[in-house]
Amino acid sequence: MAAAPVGLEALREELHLARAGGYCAFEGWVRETNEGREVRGLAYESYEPLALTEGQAILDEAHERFEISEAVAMHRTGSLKVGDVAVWIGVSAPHRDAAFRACRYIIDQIKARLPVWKKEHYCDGDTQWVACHHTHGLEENSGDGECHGHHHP
Amino acid sequence: MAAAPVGLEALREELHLARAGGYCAFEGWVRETNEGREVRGLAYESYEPLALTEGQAILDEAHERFEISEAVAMHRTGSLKVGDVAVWIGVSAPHRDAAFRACRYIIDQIKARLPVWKKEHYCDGDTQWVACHHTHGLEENSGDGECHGHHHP
Amino acid sequence: MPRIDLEYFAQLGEEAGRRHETRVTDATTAAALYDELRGEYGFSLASERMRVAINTAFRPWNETLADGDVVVFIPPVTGG
Amino acid sequence: MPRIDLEYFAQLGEEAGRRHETRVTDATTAAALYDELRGEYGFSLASERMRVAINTAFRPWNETLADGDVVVFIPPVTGG
Repeated sequence: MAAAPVGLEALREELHLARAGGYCAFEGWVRETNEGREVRGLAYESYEPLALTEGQAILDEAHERFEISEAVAMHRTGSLKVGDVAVWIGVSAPHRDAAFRACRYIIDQIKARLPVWKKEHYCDGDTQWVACHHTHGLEENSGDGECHGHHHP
Repeated sequence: MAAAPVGLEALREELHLARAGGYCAFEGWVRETNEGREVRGLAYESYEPLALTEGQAILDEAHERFEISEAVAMHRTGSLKVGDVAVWIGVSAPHRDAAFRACRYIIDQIKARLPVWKKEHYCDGDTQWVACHHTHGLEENSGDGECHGHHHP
Repeated sequence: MPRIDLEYFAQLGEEAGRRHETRVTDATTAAALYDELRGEYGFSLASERMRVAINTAFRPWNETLADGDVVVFIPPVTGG
Repeated sequence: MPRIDLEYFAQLGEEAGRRHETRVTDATTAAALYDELRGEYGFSLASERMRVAINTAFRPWNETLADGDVVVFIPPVTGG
């Protein structure tokens, strides 16, 4: 959990091991629109002690399930603008299949389970907390989830 | 096709569009061992004009098959040492599912179709051209392929 | 009656008008405590759409509360 | 008889002892040309394990050769 931008190159270097032949990274970027509304920026709030233990549990699960060398994840909190990196995941592995699958597993689980909440700020001055429909933490979500704003003017 | 190391940050920036909410990257790194033999480094040879057209065809296919914003791929030629980046692929998309699937598609197709050949240099002074068993270009290979060295002392 | 530390996140924080409080309650479970708070603050979220954390770990809603517990209701998460 | 430009890659280059050559041949297809070269250089790879490119595009093995064609036999690729 990071309250300010993180040097991604340093995170990648933690994964750069001589036994690793494949590396898969995922970044979530703040988009300029969501559900047709122009986004100016957003703010993430997190319950940090639980986010840290839950994040570590997700990484541990990735190590158990896939033949990977190393995995690192970072999630921003605080105010972000369009184009900023909201979440970063990197996985290295001897072979690429495990790197891809573990990286996908980690971002899917972060989206489903990590106690982090997004408030969108729109260009018209409105704001709202975004809420996702999936029942969190229970399924292996292979899609993007269905997200809707619950409007609080 | 690049005969020398490429700045990966500049490649990533080409993908960093305001309409993109997800970014998936894959890197292939030179590993310290292959099939139990200690690797000192390797050299890639390519048939460059065909590699460029085939690489562009693969990127075009990714755009047709997946809802992506942008895709970039780089493959090294020449001499590489352990830890060097041999291949780099980056894909940005509005949503993460397309970014992951397109990135995987591109690396799988590169491995199956791009006219590039790897010669491994071992710590014992031996070298060999690596040969893969898959029938190239014909199937959508979802695994890593089975690679074996054809020994030429 | 147990004394409970509460932290509120996302829409719960806005609806409660505060980020944390310490409260003496006769609710004996997390579920009963949420019902009590929902009556007071008019929370829009039903407990069925949330999870609850006690002392920084996810716990069942019927968990018995003890004096000094830190209770956090977890609205549907939207990270990533 | 057509005059063909040839480039050799990977193990073909090592087995032929050269990277390129121009050759006048009475082979009329890519397949026949590979058979001719295999007889001369002892290439270890069967054509069934390869593809062939003519003028920088993948083409069928039974493609008829024309004067000035650039022919490249493509061993199993191992990029990535």
